Amino acid sequence: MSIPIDVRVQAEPFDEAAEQKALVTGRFDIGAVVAFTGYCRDEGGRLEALELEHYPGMAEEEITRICREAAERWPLLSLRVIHRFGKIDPGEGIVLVLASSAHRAAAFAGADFVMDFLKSRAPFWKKEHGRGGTAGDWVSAKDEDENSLARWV
Amino acid sequence: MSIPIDVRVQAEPFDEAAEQKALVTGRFDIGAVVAFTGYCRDEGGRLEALELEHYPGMAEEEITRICREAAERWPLLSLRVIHRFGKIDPGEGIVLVLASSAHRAAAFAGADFVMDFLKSRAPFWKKEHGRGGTAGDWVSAKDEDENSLARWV
Amino acid sequence: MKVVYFAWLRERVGVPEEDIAFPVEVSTVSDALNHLISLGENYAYAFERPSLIRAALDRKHAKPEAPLAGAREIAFFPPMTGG
Amino acid sequence: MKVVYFAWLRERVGVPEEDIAFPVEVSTVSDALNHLISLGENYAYAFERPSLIRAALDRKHAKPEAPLAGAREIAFFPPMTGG
Repeated sequence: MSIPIDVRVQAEPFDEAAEQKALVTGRFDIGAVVAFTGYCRDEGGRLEALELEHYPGMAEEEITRICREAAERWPLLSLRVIHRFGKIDPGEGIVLVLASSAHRAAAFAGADFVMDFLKSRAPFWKKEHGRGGTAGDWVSAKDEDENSLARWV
Repeated sequence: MSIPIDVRVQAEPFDEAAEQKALVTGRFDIGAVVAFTGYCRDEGGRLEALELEHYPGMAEEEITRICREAAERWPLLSLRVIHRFGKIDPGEGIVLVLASSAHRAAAFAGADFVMDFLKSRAPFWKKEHGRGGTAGDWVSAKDEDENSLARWV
Repeated sequence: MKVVYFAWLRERVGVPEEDIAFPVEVSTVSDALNHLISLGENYAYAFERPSLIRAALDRKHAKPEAPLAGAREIAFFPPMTGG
Repeated sequence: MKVVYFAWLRERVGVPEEDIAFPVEVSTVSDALNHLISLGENYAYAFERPSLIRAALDRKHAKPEAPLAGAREIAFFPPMTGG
């Protein structure tokens, strides 16, 4: 079954509330929405900002593939993902994943699954900008993100 | 470690966006927020509304106990739960659970855990009001909600 | 002792709460439930399926064997359906 | 064939993208990577740890043994760190 899948890759901040409202307004079959928001941390004051590079085109396509896979695995009613690129300040949102379903278990599983695969499969790379203009290092991929995927096989 | 735990039981609708904003504003250590919203469904047009009865006092206390338990199990940074009572129309939110953490795994687990225990342990009871003013039936507890708790032992 | 009821249990008993002086031999939640059943048909109807009854003592979940000693309020209700 | 690079791989190679005419014997992603290494020091530096290199063919993840045949664009990049 085909459900609404809305994927956006953008430089602009997103508005969680407006996105969730758009997802549920006029629908009376949705019983559960899980919204995951990933924020930029300052790492104990060390970070000035994160800069996100992405692969235009592939980023949207890969996230859409992950969403379709989630929709096949669980009885979801809709999925919406927004991922930002460019410079992001501490406290700002980087990524938003919204999963809706009639019941909570599928909504939790769908959002969790999409985030896990997005972390290791969506073509985005983070560079750190330190306080005081220190040159940025690229963030290394975490083994735990790869290991986390093993939960779904 | 003691984290901010904010529990409210109220008749009024809640504003997910304002609640999430209050949770994260001014904090630069939060990397992940999972927001669960439970909505009133119309059950294919059969339902006019749900009416929620609760045990005043115990409802807040029991949800707070569940939140404390979650905070002991996972490295959460804050928890916020709002549960409504009274008459609720299809499409309206019934319950909101917000869990924040530095990383996504704890935020997902914390919100999921709180919802599971809230379903079977928080003293709320739902009565259905059918279309056309038909007399309401009390919703029966689902075995699957009890079984779901087994995931956490 | 203050006794409170919720949901269909409240509807069947007919009152949301009442004060009941339990006899001295009533020492547990289960004893209290059995005593209530003896008070009349509305109680017998409300408590006809004990496996569906949950209880709380002073706003904390309590098992059938929990002692009443020291508690000021006992609540009876069906399995919860919030969330 | 269009070749694109991202993150520190792009910085090390020195260009975000370029057109490269691979020799006919270059038939897989792995072959393409080895051919690039032969092109100069910047490439050798960029690809010095092949286990850290990921690739995509026409915007889909591709394994080292994936054939290039038919693809118009090949991308090389480090393990992803989005989300």
